[in-house]
Amino acid sequence: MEKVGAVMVVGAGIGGSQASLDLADSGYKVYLIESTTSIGGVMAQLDKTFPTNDCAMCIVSPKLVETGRHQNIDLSINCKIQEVSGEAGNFTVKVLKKSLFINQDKCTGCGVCGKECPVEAIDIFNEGLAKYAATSVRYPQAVPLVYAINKDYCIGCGICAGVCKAKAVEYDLEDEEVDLNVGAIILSPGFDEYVPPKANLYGYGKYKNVVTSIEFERILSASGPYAGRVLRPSDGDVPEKVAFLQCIGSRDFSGSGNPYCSSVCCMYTAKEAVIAHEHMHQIKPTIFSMDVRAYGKDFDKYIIRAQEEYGVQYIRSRISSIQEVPETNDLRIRYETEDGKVKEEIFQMVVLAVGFNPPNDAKYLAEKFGIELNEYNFAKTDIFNPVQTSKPGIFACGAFSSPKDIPDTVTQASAAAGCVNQLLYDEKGTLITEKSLPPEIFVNGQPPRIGVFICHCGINIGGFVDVPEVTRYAKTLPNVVLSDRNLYTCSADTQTIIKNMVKEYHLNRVIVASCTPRTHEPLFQETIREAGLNRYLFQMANIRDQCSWVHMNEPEAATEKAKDLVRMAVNKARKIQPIDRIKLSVTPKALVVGGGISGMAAALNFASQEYETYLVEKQDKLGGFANNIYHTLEGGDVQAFITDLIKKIESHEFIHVYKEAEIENIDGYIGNFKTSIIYGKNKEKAEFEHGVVIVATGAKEYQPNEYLYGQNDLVILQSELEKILNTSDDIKKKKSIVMIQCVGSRNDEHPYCSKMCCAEAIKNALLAKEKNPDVEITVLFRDIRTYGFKEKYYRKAREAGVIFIQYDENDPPKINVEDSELRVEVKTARHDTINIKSDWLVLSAGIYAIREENEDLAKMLKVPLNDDNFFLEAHVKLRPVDFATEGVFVAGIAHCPKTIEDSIAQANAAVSRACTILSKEEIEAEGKTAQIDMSRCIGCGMCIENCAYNAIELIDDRRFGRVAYINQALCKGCGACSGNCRCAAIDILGFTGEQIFSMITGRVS
Amino acid sequence: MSFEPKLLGFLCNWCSYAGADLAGVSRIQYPPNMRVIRVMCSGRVDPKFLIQALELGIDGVYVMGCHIGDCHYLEGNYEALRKFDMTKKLLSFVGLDNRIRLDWVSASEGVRFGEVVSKFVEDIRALGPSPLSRDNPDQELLKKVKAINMAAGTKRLRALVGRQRKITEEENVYGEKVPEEEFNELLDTALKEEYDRQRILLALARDSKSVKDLAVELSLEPSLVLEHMLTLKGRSQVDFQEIIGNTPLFMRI
Amino acid sequence: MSEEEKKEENVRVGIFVCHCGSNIGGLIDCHKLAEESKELPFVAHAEDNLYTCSETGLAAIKKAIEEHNLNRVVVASCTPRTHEPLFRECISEAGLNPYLFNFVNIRDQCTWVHMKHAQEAYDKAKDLIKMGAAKAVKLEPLEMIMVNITPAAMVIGGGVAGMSAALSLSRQGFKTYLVEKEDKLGGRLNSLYKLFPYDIDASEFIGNIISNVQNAKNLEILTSSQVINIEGFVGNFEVEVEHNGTINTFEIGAIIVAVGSSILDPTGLFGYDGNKRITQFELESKLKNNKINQKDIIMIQCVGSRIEERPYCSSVCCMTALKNALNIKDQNPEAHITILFRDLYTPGTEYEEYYRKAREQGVLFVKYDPEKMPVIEETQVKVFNEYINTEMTIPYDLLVLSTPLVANDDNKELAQMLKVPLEANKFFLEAHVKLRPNDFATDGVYIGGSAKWPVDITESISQGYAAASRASTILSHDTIEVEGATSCLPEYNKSLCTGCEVCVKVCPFNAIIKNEDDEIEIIEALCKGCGVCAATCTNQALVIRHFTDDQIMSEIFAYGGE
Amino acid sequence: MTVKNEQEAEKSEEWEPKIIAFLCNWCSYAGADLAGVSRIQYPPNIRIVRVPCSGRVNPYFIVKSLTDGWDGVVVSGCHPGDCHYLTGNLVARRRFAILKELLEFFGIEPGRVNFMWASAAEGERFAVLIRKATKIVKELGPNKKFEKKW
Repeated sequence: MEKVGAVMVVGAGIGGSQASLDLADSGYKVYLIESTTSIGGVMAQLDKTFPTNDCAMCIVSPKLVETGRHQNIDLSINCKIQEVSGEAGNFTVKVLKKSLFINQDKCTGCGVCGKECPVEAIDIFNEGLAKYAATSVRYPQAVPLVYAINKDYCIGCGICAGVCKAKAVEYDLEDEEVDLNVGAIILSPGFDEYVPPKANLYGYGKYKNVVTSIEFERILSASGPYAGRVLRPSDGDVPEKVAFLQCIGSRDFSGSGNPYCSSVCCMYTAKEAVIAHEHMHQIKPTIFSMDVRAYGKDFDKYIIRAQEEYGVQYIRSRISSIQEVPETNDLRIRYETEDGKVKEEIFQMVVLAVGFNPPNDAKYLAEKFGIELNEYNFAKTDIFNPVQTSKPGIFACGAFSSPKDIPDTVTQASAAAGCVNQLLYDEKGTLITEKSLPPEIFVNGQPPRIGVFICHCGINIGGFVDVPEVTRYAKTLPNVVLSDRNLYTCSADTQTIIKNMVKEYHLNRVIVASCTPRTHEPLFQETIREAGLNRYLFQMANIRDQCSWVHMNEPEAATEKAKDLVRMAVNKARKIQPIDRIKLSVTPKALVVGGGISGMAAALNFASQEYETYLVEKQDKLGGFANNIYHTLEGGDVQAFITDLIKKIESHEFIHVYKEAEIENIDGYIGNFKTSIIYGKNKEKAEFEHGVVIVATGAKEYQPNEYLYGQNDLVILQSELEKILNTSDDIKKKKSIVMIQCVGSRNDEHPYCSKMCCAEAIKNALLAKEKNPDVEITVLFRDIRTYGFKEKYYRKAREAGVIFIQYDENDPPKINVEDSELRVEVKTARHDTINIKSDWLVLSAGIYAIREENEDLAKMLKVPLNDDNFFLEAHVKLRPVDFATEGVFVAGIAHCPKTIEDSIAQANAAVSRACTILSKEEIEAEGKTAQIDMSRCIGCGMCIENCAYNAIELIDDRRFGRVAYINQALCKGCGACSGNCRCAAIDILGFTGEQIFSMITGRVS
Repeated sequence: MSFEPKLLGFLCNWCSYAGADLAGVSRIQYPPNMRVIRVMCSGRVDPKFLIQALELGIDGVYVMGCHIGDCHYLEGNYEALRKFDMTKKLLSFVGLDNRIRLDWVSASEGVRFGEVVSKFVEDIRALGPSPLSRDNPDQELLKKVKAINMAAGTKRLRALVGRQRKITEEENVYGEKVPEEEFNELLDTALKEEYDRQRILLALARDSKSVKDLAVELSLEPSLVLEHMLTLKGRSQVDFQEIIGNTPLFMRI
Repeated sequence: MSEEEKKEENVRVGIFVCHCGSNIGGLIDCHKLAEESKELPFVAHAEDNLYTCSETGLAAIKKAIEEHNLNRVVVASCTPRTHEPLFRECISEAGLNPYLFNFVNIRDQCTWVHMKHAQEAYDKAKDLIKMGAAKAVKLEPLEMIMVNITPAAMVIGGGVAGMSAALSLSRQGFKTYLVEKEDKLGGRLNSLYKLFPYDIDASEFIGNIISNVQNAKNLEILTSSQVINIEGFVGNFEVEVEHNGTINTFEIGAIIVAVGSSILDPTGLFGYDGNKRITQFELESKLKNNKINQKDIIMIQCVGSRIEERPYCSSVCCMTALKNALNIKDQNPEAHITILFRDLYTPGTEYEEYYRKAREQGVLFVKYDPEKMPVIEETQVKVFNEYINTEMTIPYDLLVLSTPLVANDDNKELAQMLKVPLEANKFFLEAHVKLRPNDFATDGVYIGGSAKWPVDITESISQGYAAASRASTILSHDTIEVEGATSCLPEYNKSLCTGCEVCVKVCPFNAIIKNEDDEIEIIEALCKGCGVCAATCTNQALVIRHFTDDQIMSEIFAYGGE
Repeated sequence: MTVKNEQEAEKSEEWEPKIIAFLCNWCSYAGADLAGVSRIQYPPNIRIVRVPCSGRVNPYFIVKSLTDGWDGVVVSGCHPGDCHYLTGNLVARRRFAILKELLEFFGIEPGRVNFMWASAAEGERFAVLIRKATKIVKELGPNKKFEKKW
């Protein structure tokens, strides 16, 4: 069967969007299919994200806009999958595009229809906290910004069609069925949150002030119904004491909930508590939790900050009841404290941290796509490749395969894209078309001839701003040769008008005064480019979002403002010049640093796409730390897996393996790196050029000096125990084993959680019990962090008789040696002291990154490390495998502690990100970059300090001596360098000082 | 002296006004309590006319039009019926719904005109003076009626009642007929909501108040007040002002 | 509203209270009324007259207008329904716009009906004058609207109704276009055999009419032609007609719809096969072409009519069955004919006579019960005879089904073009069942023949003439005057209008449209001024002239007190 | 505007300040858009100049605005930590802290120059901050320290 260079992505949340962007950037045609009417999924509903408290909308919306307008992405909303046939490489999917009753091509998203709709329906995006019209858009920044009629609520009164100036409402618009031919499919339908049943002990649905966490998220949101004020639904008061209850519908083996851990609730609850307090300082949050599972990068630090800086109180308890106090609508919570006392406390509001369910249509999707689900109805995935479903050619990413947070979702999305690359690499670029454009008209040196197009936007602008007056005014401004107005400047026919006008009036600058450049600038830039003008000879004046809409009651002042804005745009337009985007050639080869599992997975992926790959390993043997691991908790045979992997790597024609190697130097930048290494026993030298770098250097197991490790042979590490269990029968002679968790983790020196140790301990405990059912195993822990489906093994271990005792970090277990016997003394939560005789004391040692080892590489690559010496990615949430420095990516434990399958996913993700570069012969750099006037530069180096992208360095220039040099390939054009340049030597193309001054001054009377 | 009701009548030009004239020509005697405003069609009678009249303390308002099917303007009286029903529903919130009445009187029904007017006078007399009568209007009630008056002017209610007949009796834009009960349910909800919202706006006319204050003042569920407040905020009619202690105050814009 | 106030400052109202002999003055003190009226706001003059409608009274009004510089006039007397035109003309002669007049009815609705309550009647009259004066203050001058009439008519449908209408109009001298879908005129009649009740030969009859039409002056026949678009309004329609792929546009003053009806396809009913079991219509063709040889003939009435799906009586089938039965008997006296019926509809003496004749000739009538439908077998019909309460078995070799006339499939399209309504069975719906049987609510569009309802030839012809007569009432004028008190969207309210089109949909006269500039526009020629739109307008932007919200509110306030 | 008119304008209570606002493209500009989409009303005194990042705002832009006669200046960027360019707003924050002291030293009322953070989701906050800034500048009265250039 012939392979097809197109990919279908089902579900356009953050995962689906990321996968689509990766693939589209790598030269595949992408069909992005979304069931709701806008993309962005749950992330768009969030206020802030942990652990950085980033504003969710700020970081997600540029990504969504990019997804919405990418020329290789064909986005369809309001869709349903009907039928799937074919196999890996060539699938045919029948998709039902349900009618929106509003013509997507005509709708300008102005929202008048929603405003005039007499029907009020429940606002689902705001979780029912507010009301919405039957004609609506999910949220104001939605992509695509088109309204849809919800036929369930619509009474067919016809008012929306009447008020729509764009004539976009079409009640006879019918559902449409299309067959899409794709080579691979990525499923990213996300999750649905657990909804507490009506009669529940938490009073949800009964008491108004009991809300779910996702509802609370909307309450927190600045764009939510309460505009970011934290108010309780019963009476709109600010709740002083807010209780957060963890594990609602999670880790629930008896009730209506799910047995697994939903992985993210501990963190989002901490975030919600922190943000609530940040929004309203009078709020005092209390979190009732079982184990606090802050296992991710920088998560534990966040919990500590929540407690110390924001006064969030943690109580380790599952509450026993909630009662409403009728007069006040407050809530009385009864709970048992750790030391067994029953307490009662009054709260003004209660937030239920609800867990993740598989998506409601999981079974439907599984049936249609012919994939298997796991025991919890999430997508079943390969044990070592968490994005591979049971059917070849179909991949899953994000919460569809297991509950996970945003960075893990984004990583998996890229990983899925990486796997698609492996499958379809030779069909890359076959289904995308490049537009042919006329040559650019040469305008340098010619006097500006400006055309101004002013948009009525139906009544959105024209209703409040006197558009004819502004048009007349614009005509009087210097260099303006044409001033015209349109009902909708963005409509297709107006684009033709603009093109004709450019020709007729010989325009060489075009201004559109209408909505916001954030959504519409690319459209108009494309138009003038088609008319032969350079894209940058365009300016936009925002007279709608920032003028007519916000000054509806002052039409005269709004008109004045619109005139000013147009004038400022004209002033700037007179100063703008064409900008040529720099093109850089790309060396289609990759360097992978580190030959552990992550590095090998990445190298193999590159190589199978026929990219020449250099794999550099410090040791004399590939495999890294995985060489010490025998099985995963879930039972995967690690040894067999890596043996096979090593064999493939070493025999692959496109992979060059360098062992016992050390990197001497890395030079260059994205697409054009040059690396020299010394390798092998004989210290040979090698040098090669490559386009991208993947950092997969891993980390080390902590070598404890506490708990008598190294002093007493009976004290061993988990990895040592694992080896013993797997290679001998020594366990059969033992009566009692004690394990201590968090050795070298979550302390002052290493404040993070090493993530794997809990699973490791339980894995070994279960194996020990299997081999010797009589052995008594006691695990001393702080929190058991068997997140996700690993919870099952925690329960299994308890059922197998493993004893779990919590200890206090401030009062750790004591080890006494009596008669060469180990005795472990530990204080329980109820303040009893227990003494356990132990044949082996097994320490769960954490994972350490060593600064000395990582620092050199970080410096060579100009990438940062975090406080814990792990590599720091570009953005914690949305760019988890990228570095701020382009062309460099991170995978595996070098980034932070993670499991084998997560490491493999990240490796594939890194490859996918890298392929967006390698797949192109040349890449276009941003045009609006910083420029340096070397004659003015004094070489002070201030700019270098301020550049977040390491785009600036000092060079010795033949004429000017030591001056700053800006690498155009790396510069993003933020302008931080320019703002601080004491000698005004740096300017930003597109935002030059001259241009901005022209806007500040040049006011005419 | 017995109470003499002060009544107002809206008569359509073609049937009821002619009927009233016929009563005169035939010297039919009926009580002189009602003053007449001539309109071309009963469909012209805006709900606001009736509410405004009651707000001014008039004891009763009569709307008369041609019999169904006889309308000089074909369908005007069907529309009148819908608007009247809505007005009645709105007024039922304050128990004034029995002070308005709709009847069909043809040009030939002079006798009947006299009869129905007499009956109306009697009925209103039995009800007693309007609680809003000029001498001593019930201020609380007056506020509520003002809210009703404002509600009748909201575009949401006007849009619903304006389209009600066509989409329940003929077809909506999808060529479907919306069942009468379904529509009424929707309309009833809208009536109550808009009434409550206008009351909130009125209560905020002078100074800003909290949700709880408003709930007590208007005897509404605080959660409902909050919900309305959000809708009004969406319509740019109210806004948050400040938070006193833990209680946010809302103001009218 | 400072402009408004300024305007009001100059308002000078004159009030004239009529004694109407003793009709008013006999009960209440008109002089006192007039005197007290002087206290009302903006009233510059008030007087009482014995008969305001008399020459003296009218002269007094004119004089007062001049002397007191009045610009609003209120007459309190009888009823506007009879006397308003008179007073309007009067003030018009005195140089005032006729709409600056307001009438207060203190006789028919006051003194005459409260004869035993003089004081109360006085109070009522006083209130009414106060209200009338308050409205008068707010009155504004209006112009009557003149609409030019194109003296041409178009008749859609070249059947007997359409041809009758076209002939009638063209003979009156109006340019008339007759549009027929088929390639020849005549419609349904072309396939009939004889016509009841006088057994006239159908082709001869229709041939005469067609030749009259073809020879008529002023009459243009457009066969194989179809109306594809209609724009405009009374007196000024633009009709696009397609003929063999070319489109011609006609300027038309009035349109007559005479598109006729169709015959129900009875497939699936009573074993219809078009051969042994046929429709009356097919029988008619057979009769026309050759003799009917079959001996045992059964006719079944009400096939597909008077049922739940099609609840109406098609009104012509009984007569057709009788006619055809007699025709068969004529051709073949040996034939046994049985008519299975539910109720026989033979109104009028002539038709009833026809029924008697059929019975005399031996046609057998069997009444069946719709609950116990006749069962059709290969060669016989089993039917439960209600009268004798037994099941009968009747043999047949020809079964004839009396199927009803049904509305044409394309009626909906035409109705949308004309903006006229259809009734539940998709026939055209006239303006008023009793009083305006051949009008539509839309001015300038008329209806005749079975496009409205199944009718026979006689009725079709008279309806065709009727429609033509109604059309000529428009066409015979160069211009028509349309009521000035129409709805409007004043300039100052334009910003209020959201364009929701609720008014467009609520207007019974289709007088409100969204124009090319996407703005609400009232076609004043079509507006009757009922005011439903203003009472409906979601943003209270529409104003109904002469009955504005402001004017009515001022009346309410004048009565209720500010 | 002639001098006389100007004086009259100052005297009258109708005087409205003209404020120039430099908004970063990714957060504050988007926040201002959201205020628009949500129809949140604020005074029409500001004129917005879009810059890629608050870090782009050279202190000289602010000085130039004041010397050119704008009555007030607003600079708004992403919240610290949210910068699209990673650290641009932190650079800006440090820079403006110094600038503010410097302006005060020059005798310019501190209220004329307002630095603020508004995210893409904070349409309402944006409006509130603009209201506040407009009020402050309005109370300060016209910027008379510098000769008007127009």
